[in-house]
Amino acid sequence: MSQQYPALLVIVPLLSAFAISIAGWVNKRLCFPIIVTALSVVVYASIGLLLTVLEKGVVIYHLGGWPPPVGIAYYVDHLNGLVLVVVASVALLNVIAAKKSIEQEFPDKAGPFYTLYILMVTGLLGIVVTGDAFNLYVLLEIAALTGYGLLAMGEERAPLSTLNYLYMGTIGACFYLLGVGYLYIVTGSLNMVDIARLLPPLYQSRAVLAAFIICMVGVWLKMAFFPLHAWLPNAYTHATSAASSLIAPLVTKVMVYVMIRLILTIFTPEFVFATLALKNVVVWLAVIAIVMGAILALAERNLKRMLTFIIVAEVGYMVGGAWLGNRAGMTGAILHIANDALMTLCVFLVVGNIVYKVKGYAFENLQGLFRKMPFTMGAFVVGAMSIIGVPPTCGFFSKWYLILGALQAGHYGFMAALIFSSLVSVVLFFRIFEICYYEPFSDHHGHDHPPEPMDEAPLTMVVPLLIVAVILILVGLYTVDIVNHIIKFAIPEGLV
Amino acid sequence: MKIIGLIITIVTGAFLVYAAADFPAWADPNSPASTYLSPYFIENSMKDTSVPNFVTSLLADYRGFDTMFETTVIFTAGLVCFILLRISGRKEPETSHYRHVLTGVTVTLKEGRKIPASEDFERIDDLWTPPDLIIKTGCRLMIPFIQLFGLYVIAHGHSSPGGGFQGGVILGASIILLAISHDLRTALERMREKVVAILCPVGVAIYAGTGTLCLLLGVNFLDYSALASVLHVDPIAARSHGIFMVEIGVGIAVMTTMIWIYNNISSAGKYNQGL
Amino acid sequence: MNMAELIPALIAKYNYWIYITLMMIGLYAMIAKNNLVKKIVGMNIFQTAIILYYVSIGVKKGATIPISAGGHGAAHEAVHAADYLNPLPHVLMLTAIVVGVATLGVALALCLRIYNRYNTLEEDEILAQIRKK
Amino acid sequence: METITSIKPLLAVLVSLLVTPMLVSSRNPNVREGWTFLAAFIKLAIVASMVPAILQGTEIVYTVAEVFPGVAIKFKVDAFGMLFALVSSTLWIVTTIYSIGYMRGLNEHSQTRYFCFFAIALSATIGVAFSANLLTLYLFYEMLSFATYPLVAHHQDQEARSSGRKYLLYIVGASIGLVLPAMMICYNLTGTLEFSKQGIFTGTEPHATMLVLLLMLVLGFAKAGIMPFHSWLPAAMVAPTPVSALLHAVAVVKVGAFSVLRVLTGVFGIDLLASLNLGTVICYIAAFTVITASLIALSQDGLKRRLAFSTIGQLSYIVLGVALLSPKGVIGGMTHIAMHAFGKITLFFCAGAIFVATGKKNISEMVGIGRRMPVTMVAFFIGSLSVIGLPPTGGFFSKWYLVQGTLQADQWPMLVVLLSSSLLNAAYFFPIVYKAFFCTQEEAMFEDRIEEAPLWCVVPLVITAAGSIALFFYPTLFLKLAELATR
Repeated sequence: MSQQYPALLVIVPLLSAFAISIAGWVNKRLCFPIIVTALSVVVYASIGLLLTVLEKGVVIYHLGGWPPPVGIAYYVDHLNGLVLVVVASVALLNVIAAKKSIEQEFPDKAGPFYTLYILMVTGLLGIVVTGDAFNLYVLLEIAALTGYGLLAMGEERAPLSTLNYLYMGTIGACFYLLGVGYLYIVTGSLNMVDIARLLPPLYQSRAVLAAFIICMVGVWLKMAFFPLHAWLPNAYTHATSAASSLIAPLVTKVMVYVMIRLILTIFTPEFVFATLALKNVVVWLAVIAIVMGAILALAERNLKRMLTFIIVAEVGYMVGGAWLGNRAGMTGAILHIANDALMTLCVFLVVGNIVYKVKGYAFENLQGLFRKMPFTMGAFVVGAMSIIGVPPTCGFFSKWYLILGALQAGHYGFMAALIFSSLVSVVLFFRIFEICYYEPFSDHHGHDHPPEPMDEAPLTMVVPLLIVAVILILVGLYTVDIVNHIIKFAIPEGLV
Repeated sequence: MKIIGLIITIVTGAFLVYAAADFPAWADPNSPASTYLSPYFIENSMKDTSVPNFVTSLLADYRGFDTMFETTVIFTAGLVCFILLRISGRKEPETSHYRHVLTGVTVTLKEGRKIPASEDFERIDDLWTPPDLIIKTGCRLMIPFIQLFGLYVIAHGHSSPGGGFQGGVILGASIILLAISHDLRTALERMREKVVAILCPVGVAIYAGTGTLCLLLGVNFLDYSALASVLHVDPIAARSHGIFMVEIGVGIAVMTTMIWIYNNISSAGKYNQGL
Repeated sequence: MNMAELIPALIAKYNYWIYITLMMIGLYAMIAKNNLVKKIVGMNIFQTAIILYYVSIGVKKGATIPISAGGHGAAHEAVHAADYLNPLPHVLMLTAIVVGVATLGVALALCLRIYNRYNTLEEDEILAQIRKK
Repeated sequence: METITSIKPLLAVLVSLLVTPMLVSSRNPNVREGWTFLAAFIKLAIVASMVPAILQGTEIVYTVAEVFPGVAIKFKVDAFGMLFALVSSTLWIVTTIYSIGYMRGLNEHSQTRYFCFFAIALSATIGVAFSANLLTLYLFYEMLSFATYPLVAHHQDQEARSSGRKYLLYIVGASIGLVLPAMMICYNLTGTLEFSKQGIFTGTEPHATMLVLLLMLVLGFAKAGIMPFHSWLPAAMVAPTPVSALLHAVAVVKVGAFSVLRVLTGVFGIDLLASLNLGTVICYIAAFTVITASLIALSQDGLKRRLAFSTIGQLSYIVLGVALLSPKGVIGGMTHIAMHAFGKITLFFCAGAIFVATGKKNISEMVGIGRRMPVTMVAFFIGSLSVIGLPPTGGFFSKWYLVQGTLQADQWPMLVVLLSSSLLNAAYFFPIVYKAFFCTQEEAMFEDRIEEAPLWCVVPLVITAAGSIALFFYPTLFLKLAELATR
């Protein structure tokens, strides 16, 4: 069975999606067990796959038995092995945590919701696992369409913001498709490794340059890289908590993965960093992204929206790290994919719990939450520390590698931007802690505190959250292993 | 906004034109695209899958995996339209109108009373317009032939343009035509919402299931040659049959999705008489 | 280069000029139009342009549609690649078309939702309504 | 020197961390305080149990996890760390007694939170004391910053919150803005962050780089209150007095000074600093701080604020002593951590006791208070003696060594600074004591009867006062540790 893991990763959730959508019409109570089992299988398969990769090296799976480039092949190396595990486990933890709020927010449409949910996971897993440039586009669209569906089911403004997301997302996907078309017209192939083999003689061709830039712009649109980020905050803010806590951690990170895959596998680092003169331009764009994201987040008076701007800044981290063009920076970017997915999940689950109990996420809704929901807020503190970058939470360690990369590349602007955004996040989060802790406060020594009774979210929501919080610290402590055993091999030797 | 749009458009366009300089000329037989992979498909399609229509073999076998997700995209779209628009658990309006078909007398019932379903009465809404007899009859005549042709297109996809998508769309169009020429309720009587909503995933599941069957038979996903042992034919014919099976699945999925999307959008999820 | 070479060069690649023009029309509509449905129309033009581009890749001089002339009986006789169009772009574009349809459906559904809520599809009016609250 | 691996350092750090759940869960205050005491005593016991080994010149090492190639979260107990750990874990017990008296005396709100973060802060302090490399030190330093924030802002009113913000802004801002990049640069240059006597640098790095790094690291540990990063300290005096006492006279500020000393001795190394002649730079910054702080202290009327500025000055003594780069000076700086701790905590306890008993905060309102609270004021007198550095108190020894250090390094200006600032210290302490006891009847603001603060408050300050005197007669332990650290 183990050689079928790559197929299982996508097939199991796909088939279970159909099962769920049928069960939604027959017997609603079946939906949740099915989705949980399916996702558990996926987690199991992804971990198994990663172990196989660590043990035997790259795993290649020929779909339909056709060897590439004739057929479509799955291509799993250390890079996407890691991302697969992250995606799968985030999806599983989140669906367990989101059960209550899904039932609360749309009791009658739970079945379709779960179907979209797991289809989205299928799409994301497919994007990560595939080795075929066009297949990636199809799965991109699956992830996008399900995402529109999930996001649009939110507040009354959700459809409008989702429609804007749809416009931008479609342009992005189409740009990617066009880029693939350019590659196809010059190479005649669609398989990533095969294209990489055919490209070197064509590095000077305008068409290849155009293909690269168009693909990049498309992917940047999808990952909300700063000038192209306009769709993200509204779309994520107005979505239901169950949807946003799936999409916010995963979609942008998977897009960053696609970008790194484009840089490392299809257009090799030699081309991207040596032939093109874009390196510094993009890193400076990332600097702007980080700074603007931080500043815009400062302007928000609403927790969820503030977090979305933090995501914009974090995207800047990863793009910048990947484009520094040295090993440390790339390591930081890849590590940050995993870490950022986890910490974003953590804080968005917290928002979910708060919305479930308090029915709101504006700052004034947060008063006295430390007494009301101690466990949720405890996890929130861990997540915040991770975003600020305080050891031993994992956020610190990816930031470490990013800064190291900036130093080695001699790019002090990027380093300064990272430091700056950490400082800003300190302000952001302690502003919130003050509200949650000290308000409603009274002016003489706060003696007459109305002691709110503890009113914590249900166990199924709190336990996964605490698990995530613990993972944040464990990942931090085991960073060196992740780097030495996985990421080291994910980056080609050529990149020093 | 217009200015910005203009600038962006011009810049992008100029960039694309600049890039196009290195492209092969139109219809150049020696372009890499035409010389690298496509010869393999053209020359081996018959040998590998015994399907004369290279597009079909490529679509459903060489790149069958893409096509499976393509079908999933369709299903997703239907599902999203449903989940966004369908107004569920909505109670009937206070007054409901019924029209006596023969005399054309309209009866209006209060307090949500109903007339037991009968041939003589048809339920109508406020925005009801008298249907055109010619159109009704004409469509009634055409629909069976349209559906028959749809089935033909699906079945004959192997050796002529066509296949699951095209046939499925035609089949869906026939039902939609019914809904347009009469009204949505009539169409829904022929094809209930639940049937649509269940057939749609079933269609895709047929596709994925075929692939999984191969996987269970010990080869890679979607490697139809494994079906040989089940169908008792040689592997090449087995591929051809496998392609046919998935085409059927595609047909069902596409047809139902078309209907599903139309039902939800045309009635804004109310499932009343529609357009 | 002078006119004598430029003109044939332009003509030889007219398919690219067409797709670029169409694509830019679509892009402009998506950016500059105020009406949500018009934006969707622009989006479709945009996608169609790409489809045209792909299909134009598949064309070959002196080749016919990619269906074996002999039909089922012709399994034995050799097939010459030069005689048939490149089938791959057609397959890819079948996918792209389907994706386009799906996106269109979702976009229209969203528009319906928006219209039911705000009774207009003009973006600025909607934003004005939102700001009022 | 040989090293032994033992988990004791980790336990010493964790014990007060692990007790927090008990504190949160215990409903009855007495049970809660019981847990605190238990943790405090266990901690002291673990720390003390390591003393003999250290005195034999061995080092105790424990590695938790390697997080980067060449850098691990690692504990190393050496003489200097032990000195600091011993002081803070001893004073924690005393302060706990005092806190109970103080908090209950004023029936403060949310005491559970107070004791929890107090415990966390203590583990962070011990963690800093025992950390074996810059990363671990940074980790616990940040932990301490965040753990003390709720204590500083304890009163939750507008003033407390604003000074809490100021506290975070200075401390965290400096550490993330200066220490983190400096640490990264060190790692990028040398590939390691381990503390070692001869420092981590090869000495081949450009002089300018070293100077910048030195300044970033020394100023970055803003808890040391070196100017211009000092003004959080007076602001943080809004905290309840026990907090000021332990955290702002002992734990927090000393952690800052300790970190700076670690940087000077462990990261750069005395010899390198001497060869690059960077010590004098720090000397002058510290000297400036000493004089300025003392002058400002003179003008303060709020007792705690005056103490705060005195603390700023005294901290710079510690830095100054080490920056002299002469053996005696280093010993003086290190022992001053201990001596000043005992002296200054006594003073803070007295301030708190006065506040509990009379509600007075300003010096101008304390004329004749000696008759009302003789014990407290005598203790205050002893404490001030120790801070000024006069026998018969422990403060004398550290001052003595500092002076000898200046001579050894023949830094005459520094000698002048030390002596003049001692005079200033006397100038801002003795008037308080004098006014407290010797004033005419009509000046006296308190009617003539003895009324001390509650026993829980008085006992600790007596203990610490006695401690500072005891340190005059038995200073050997701390001196020996300091000598070991400098050897």
